[in-house]
Amino acid sequence: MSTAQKTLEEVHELEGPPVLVGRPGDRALTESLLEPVLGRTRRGWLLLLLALGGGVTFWLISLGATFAIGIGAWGNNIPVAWAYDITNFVWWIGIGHAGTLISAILLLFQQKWRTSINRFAEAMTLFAVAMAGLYPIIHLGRPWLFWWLIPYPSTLQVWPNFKSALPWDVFAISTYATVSFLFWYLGLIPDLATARDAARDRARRVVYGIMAFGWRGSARHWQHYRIGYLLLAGLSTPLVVSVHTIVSFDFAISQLPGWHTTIFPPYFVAGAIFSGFAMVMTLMIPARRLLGYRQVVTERHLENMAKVMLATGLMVSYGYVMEHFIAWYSGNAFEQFAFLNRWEGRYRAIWLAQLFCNVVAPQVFWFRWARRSEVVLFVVSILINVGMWAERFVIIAVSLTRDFVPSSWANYAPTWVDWGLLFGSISMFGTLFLLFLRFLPAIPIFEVKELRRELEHGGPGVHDAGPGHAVEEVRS
Amino acid sequence: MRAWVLGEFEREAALLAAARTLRARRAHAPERGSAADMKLDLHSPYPLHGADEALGLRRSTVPLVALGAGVTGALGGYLLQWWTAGVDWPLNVGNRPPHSAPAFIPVTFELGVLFASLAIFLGLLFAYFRFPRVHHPVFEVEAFRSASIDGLWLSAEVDGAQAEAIASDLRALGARQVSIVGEALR
Amino acid sequence: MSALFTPRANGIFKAVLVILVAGAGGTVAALMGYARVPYGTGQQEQIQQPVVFDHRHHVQDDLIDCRYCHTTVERAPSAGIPSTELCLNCHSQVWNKSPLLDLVRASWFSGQPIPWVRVHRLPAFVYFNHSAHVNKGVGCVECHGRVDRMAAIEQVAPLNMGWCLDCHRDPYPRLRPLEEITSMTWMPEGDRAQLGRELARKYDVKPRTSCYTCHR
Amino acid sequence: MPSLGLPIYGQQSGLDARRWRTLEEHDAGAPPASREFQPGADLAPEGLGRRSFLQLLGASAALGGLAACQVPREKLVPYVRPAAGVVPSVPGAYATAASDRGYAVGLVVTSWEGRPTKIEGNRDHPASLGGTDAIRQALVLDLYDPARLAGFRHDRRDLSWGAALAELGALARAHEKDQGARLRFLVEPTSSPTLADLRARILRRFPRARFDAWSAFGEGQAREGARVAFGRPLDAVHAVGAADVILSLESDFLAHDGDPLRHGREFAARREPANLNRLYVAEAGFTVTGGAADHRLRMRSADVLGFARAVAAELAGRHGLGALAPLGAPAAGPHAKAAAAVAADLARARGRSLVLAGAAQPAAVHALAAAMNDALGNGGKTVTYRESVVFDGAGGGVRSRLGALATELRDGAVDTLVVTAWNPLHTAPAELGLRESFPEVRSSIVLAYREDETVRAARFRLAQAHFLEAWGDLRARDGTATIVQPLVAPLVECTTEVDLLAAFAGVGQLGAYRIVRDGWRARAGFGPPPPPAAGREAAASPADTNRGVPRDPFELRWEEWLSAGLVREGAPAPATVALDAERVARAIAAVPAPAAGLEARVVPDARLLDGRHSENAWLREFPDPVTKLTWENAALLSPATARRLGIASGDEVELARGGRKVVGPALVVPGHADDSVTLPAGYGQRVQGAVGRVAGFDAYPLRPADDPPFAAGLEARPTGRRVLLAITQGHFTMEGRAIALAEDASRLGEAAHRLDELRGAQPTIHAPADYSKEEYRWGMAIDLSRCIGCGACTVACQAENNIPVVGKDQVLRSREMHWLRVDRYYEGSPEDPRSVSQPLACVHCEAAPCEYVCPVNATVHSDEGLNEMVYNRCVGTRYCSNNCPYKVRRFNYLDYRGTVAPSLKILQNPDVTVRARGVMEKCTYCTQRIERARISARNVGRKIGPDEAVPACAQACPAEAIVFGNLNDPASRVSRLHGDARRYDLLHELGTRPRTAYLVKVRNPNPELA
Repeated sequence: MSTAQKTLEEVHELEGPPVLVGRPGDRALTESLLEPVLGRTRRGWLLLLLALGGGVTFWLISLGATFAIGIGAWGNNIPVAWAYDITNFVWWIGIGHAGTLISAILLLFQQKWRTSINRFAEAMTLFAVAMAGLYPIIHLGRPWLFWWLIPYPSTLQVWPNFKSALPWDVFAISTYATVSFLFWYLGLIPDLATARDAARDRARRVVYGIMAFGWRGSARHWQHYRIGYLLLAGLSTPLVVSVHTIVSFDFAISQLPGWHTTIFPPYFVAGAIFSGFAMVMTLMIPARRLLGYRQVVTERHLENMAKVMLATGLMVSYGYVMEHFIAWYSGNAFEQFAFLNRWEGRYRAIWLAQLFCNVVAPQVFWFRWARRSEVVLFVVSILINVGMWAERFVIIAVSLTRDFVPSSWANYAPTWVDWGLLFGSISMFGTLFLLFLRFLPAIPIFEVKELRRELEHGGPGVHDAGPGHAVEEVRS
Repeated sequence: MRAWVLGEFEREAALLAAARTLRARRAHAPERGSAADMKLDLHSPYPLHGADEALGLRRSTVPLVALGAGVTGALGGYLLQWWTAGVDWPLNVGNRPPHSAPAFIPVTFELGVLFASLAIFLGLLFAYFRFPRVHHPVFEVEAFRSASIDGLWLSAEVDGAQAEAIASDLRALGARQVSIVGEALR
Repeated sequence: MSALFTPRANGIFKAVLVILVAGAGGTVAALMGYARVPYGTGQQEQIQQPVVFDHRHHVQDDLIDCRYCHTTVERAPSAGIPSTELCLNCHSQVWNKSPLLDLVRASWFSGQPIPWVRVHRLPAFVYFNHSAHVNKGVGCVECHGRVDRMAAIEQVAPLNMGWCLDCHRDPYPRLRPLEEITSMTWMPEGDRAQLGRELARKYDVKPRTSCYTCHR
Repeated sequence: MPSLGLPIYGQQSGLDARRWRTLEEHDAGAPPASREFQPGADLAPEGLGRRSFLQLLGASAALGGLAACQVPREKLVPYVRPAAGVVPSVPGAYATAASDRGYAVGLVVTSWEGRPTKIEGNRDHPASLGGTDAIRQALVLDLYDPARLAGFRHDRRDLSWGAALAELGALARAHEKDQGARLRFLVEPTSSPTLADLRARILRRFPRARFDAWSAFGEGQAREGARVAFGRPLDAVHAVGAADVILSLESDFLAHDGDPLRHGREFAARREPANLNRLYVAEAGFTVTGGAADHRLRMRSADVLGFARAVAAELAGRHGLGALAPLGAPAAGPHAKAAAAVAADLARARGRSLVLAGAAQPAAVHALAAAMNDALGNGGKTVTYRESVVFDGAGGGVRSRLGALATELRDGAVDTLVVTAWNPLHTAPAELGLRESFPEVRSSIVLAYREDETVRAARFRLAQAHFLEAWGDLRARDGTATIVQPLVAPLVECTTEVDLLAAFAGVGQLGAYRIVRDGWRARAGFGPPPPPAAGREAAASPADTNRGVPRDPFELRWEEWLSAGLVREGAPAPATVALDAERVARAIAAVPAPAAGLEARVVPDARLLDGRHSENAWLREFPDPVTKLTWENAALLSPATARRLGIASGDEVELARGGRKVVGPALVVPGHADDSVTLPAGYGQRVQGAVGRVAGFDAYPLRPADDPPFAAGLEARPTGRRVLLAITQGHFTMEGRAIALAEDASRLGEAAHRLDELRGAQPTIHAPADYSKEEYRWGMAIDLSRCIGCGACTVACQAENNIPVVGKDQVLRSREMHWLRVDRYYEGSPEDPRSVSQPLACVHCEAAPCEYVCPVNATVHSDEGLNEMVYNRCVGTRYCSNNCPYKVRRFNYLDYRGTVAPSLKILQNPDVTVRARGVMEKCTYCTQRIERARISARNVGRKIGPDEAVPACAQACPAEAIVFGNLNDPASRVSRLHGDARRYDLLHELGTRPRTAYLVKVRNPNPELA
């Protein structure tokens, strides 16, 4: 026993904490993971829901104002025709990238530690994309005509313009939303079946039964299921990259100084992952505490995610540097002015905030203690969320305030509706997430069971294994 | 009339072994009744390694479906853009050529992915799994609820006459509990 | 011990799925259809005019040329709705006691115009010019149909953008000699498209499909 | 309205207005009958009407923008009797004239079935030459103003015109016994021959009555100056085009003084490198003329005389113009060097030079200018003098105009005061005490267009007819007359000055039409008019006048006059003059030496003049040509002075002088003279409508009791409060970018090489589309050298294209909708900069960045290369605006159509779609005019002629700086300009290949002052 403890500590030293603490039996595991879903409603959950309800109301009022009054209810103007609307859109879409990334790419790379957090991240993706998907519609001057962006045989005999990046967006966003949903739901099916069978009251059983489509864990199904799931992951991986690339085209293909930048696609994708992981962290840390997922979402997960944030943060910083370098190197006066304007212009504060949040803050993750401290992780992840929003605002709105012809320069100031749509969408996002936590298994139960099997497979589990073994297991 | 024989096993190894044995018997010992049309299946809360081989399943065709759908989507996507922008009404848009391939890449790609994904999901649920199938004889057995929690089950769909024989086989192979669901019961 | 769902549940579930999908697709299809059928384009709308004016009688029996009443069709965007005075050019002599024409006479004496109901209705952002078409060989009948057979004027063409474009892209089968412009019955012998090409050359017909041709 | 019961030549449809007016009452919602013929004008998804006054007040009255979706079956309402000469859906054009400080500006007004919608200049009229200014363009809006006065009231009793006429008649008779000793008239200065006749008649009937003329910023000083110099009040007519060297002594002759439109045209013609003139401007405030100057010498208004004398002294001393010796005084101060250079320049150009004095300057300056012109031998060459055709009362300064009347009023010596001058209670100096004495007058009769302070105080108020509703006549400075003919029957019960004076002349029942017509019959030497009955008969039935030859031979002439808008008969010949240097010297000596300290200059506002246009929303939102300030006025001062006083732009300041205080925002204007504060008048009236109330402060209290309207002794201190000023241009320097280029004539040579980088073909992936095969390749050229930056084009565009007014609030959010803006850039030190004005609308790029980003193909290219914006396809992503490097696109952020009075709905140009909420819009090169020209040309199988398709901006431009035409026609002016050595493309490096080319502004500075 003592040796076991010792080895365990050694393992910690060498490899960091395990991806799964202890070896609970399948039934125990199922019960603990389904407790939030099948158990009683928690008071904290209710209070939180009520609190967010207020935000959602604000959101609905702002939406109402936007439709009734028109885009004029916002602070947008000429030249700043895009501001909070598109900023929020890009921000949410970016956040929406972590889910698929964690599920798909990490799955392809056989990263065991992804297992317990992927559903979580996917749900977040779905809700983020839902929030994002709203803006391309409501930002229209005549939103009731949004379907003109869809190619369908109309009596006007006019078609959308596929040379514009916006129809690309339409396809990218809708595809991304669809695929993310399919991926998420496919993963849910076996767990829905579990919920169906584990639930005590008939009502729950029926509902989950219907949602499970009659899954019965048949080996013949598992065979296709696994291959299909893997394929979806394989498809999502280029998809997730393409989506933010296309979003970045909205700006890259224009010729506005500050938008017209070839580095945008990789830089936007990195930024997306950056903000996405930050948001997962922001949601994971409290959830882990409240819902007792500590066992399956271990320090190992937090630490790895911190590493990813550090890496992507550095990529984003590199993007900032390159933007400036190219602006200088191009010798183009307009470009140069656009970037000087970030340092000296009216919106300097936002630019500096962006630098602090996205470049400086993540650097603490060089230190292990920071990577393992829930507090530090939580604070920094919040900072990154803010920073990434600022980045999009600086790129989109600030670039627009100062373009080619000085006579048309003008500044931008948001209205209460702008704020309502920002904070409101955050509340709505939170609400959806709370409902998800309450009614669907947030941790993929069957995958955890599989993981446990795999950990045991090469011999008995970590606890009663020699260090050598343990090292392998945990590394796998 | 058909019947389903269900047996729950303690350990994966036993389960897989049982499956192999039954298949082997079906192959070599026809004298034990016409079990040729026996349809074996395993039920577990998570995919079992070696189940495919134990049941002798052929390689899955899902990838082909995905590929087909993906290519269709991509092709369709490009044709749509080429025809609408280049043929049906070629407009002078900012002096760009009506049919400008580079601009058509994103939509082409997205549609490819979309079609492939839909094909996989819908294919799995409705073609491969034949869902929705919220009712299935195996659900008749209350104990079978464990199949999605921690139970390891073997189900054999056989002619009613064979049911008892298979059941005893399963017990012999170490099944913890065995039950028979006959069509009559449904 | 009984299962959660009865065997019938499978069937019901399938049925529901089918209905949902078909319903969604059907709605879209229906809407797109509606925009194309005469009912949707308002072609079958029956319109009550304040005065019972019968084009059949005036065109067929009296052989009055369209341009006698629609005076500005050759020189203005609008074909022109006849003034009360114009009606009375004849009806001060004929039918000058007919109760059918009470409103016309009333209008003349009171100075209150006759409020006819518009039948051919284009959106505000569409600028159709009669003279531009009539002077280039597009006959009345091409868009307004056999007015000489209409008791009450009805809309015979869908009047949607696609319909306009079809002709602007291929006007030839719809061109006619200027002297036949108001004829309801003119039919050339031989290939009309061929004749159309010659007329197009003769009248220098250059239909454009640039947006500003109709939208300003 | 007797006068209007009679027909107008070719205008019967106008008279039919009565018919559709009743229709309006009958069914206010429905558009007027004749509009129904307009496919473009009926109620439809894009809806109709705009400019909700709620919105003008900033309230977002756009809720329910989602409404207008259902198309009702609307009615087709034909005429009962066809209006001869009117083809429904085809606009007619009619000649008339508007008054500018009493003089005629010849106009041609577009009318749709009797609805005037657009005002343009009359090419043949000497004071217009086809051009117009922003104010003239905006006058048509007043016509439909739902807030205008209607009807006649006497002590709160509403009267019919008949009753009013009777009461006026009785009142007049009552004055006969004392020969009108207690009868006074206060009128606008006017050149109307008819009104002159009526005045004469009235004075014959009431020998002891008196007419005074008043407008706050008249030309009294100029005529007084002429009186000093030549012995009688003459009008100086300046041939700006004939002058090689021009010295303006604070004369804003390109925007306000003299015949600005004619000056502009002539001046512009001399700004082409071939035959450049040189302009020196000595002024305090930065004016349009100052912006066009080669040398702008900023000095307080009070110091202008000193400078002029310095120049005179130089001319006398160095250049042998001895005659000026007694008038000159040696140069002092900073401008000595300039004075010498100017003098040398003037002397070199004897007979080809010109000195002008500003209307605000005292008579002495005008006299001195006259003397200098005389000495330089400019008389008869660049300046001629004419007997003034304007009735100006006593003339001269405020005191000589109003002093007598004010005293009489104070002493209660006036029983009846007839006021047709605009709002004297607001504009007259408070020292005269009109505000106190006027209400005491037993019967005060005021003829006014809108409710104002004077109207409020009057016992008897008469609603005035808009000039597009009224019969009258006016003369131009050179004596050419124009008959003012109405285009539409009055929209409300109202009358005219002619009818009013006629009532006192005892011929009220005749009506303006008869009076004007008979007056001209007499002047043209025709026999006495036929008996009224016959005359009525002849005219009353449209048929007669239009079918066959009119019976009355005078008819022919009369019709000629009306259709041409010109009456050449009876124009006085130039006067021969002899200068009286003595009197000039005495006048100069009489002018007190300029006092030290901060100077207050109360000036007519560029948009509202003395305030009479205060309720005109187009003018309110029209950016001031210099400051680009909209909706309100501000105290304008130089950066140095602002620094000294611790004031920044937008600071609210309290300005005090002679015990009077006003509070308003300050605005720092580069190039303004130091120690001088310019205060545009006309704002902040005590009685205002919805538009006027929006913003602005009254500057009149700071105006000195007598002319000149400037004086030292102003105190300014910031109150600490801030005012948000709605300025349409945020940044006035070019940041070293090649945007609006200006070059000295001497350096034009090397500039050409640099220009080659700003024009011509560029490497591009996609071969440029080939338009050479097209019949037309529309293009525009804007010559910055000609452009004076007056902004007439902006308002012309607004009127032509149904561009909404959005209100101060929206302008503050930089959401103004003007398709065509005139940018202004400063070069050099902020203290004394030079400026360039650049009209900028959509330049119709051949490789348009806006197009490829539109997701729904709502903006694409036409076969002729126009960058088309299709409102009805636009979903409003605003991506096009983001990607437009020129930022010339405008977005309907709110439902700017609003819900407006029917009267305003019928102002819309039926040929242009009224844009809905959420739709992008921009300059279309006035495609509606192109298409109209195309169709009328093709209907008769010919090509569009050179001047057939002219956009509103090019048509209005007094300087002909904007030229539009077919680039595929090598002979067209625009083709030649595109090939000009000064041509360059804006933001050429972006490879957008704009169809609008710019021509570099040429400056001609004096090397001696370099």
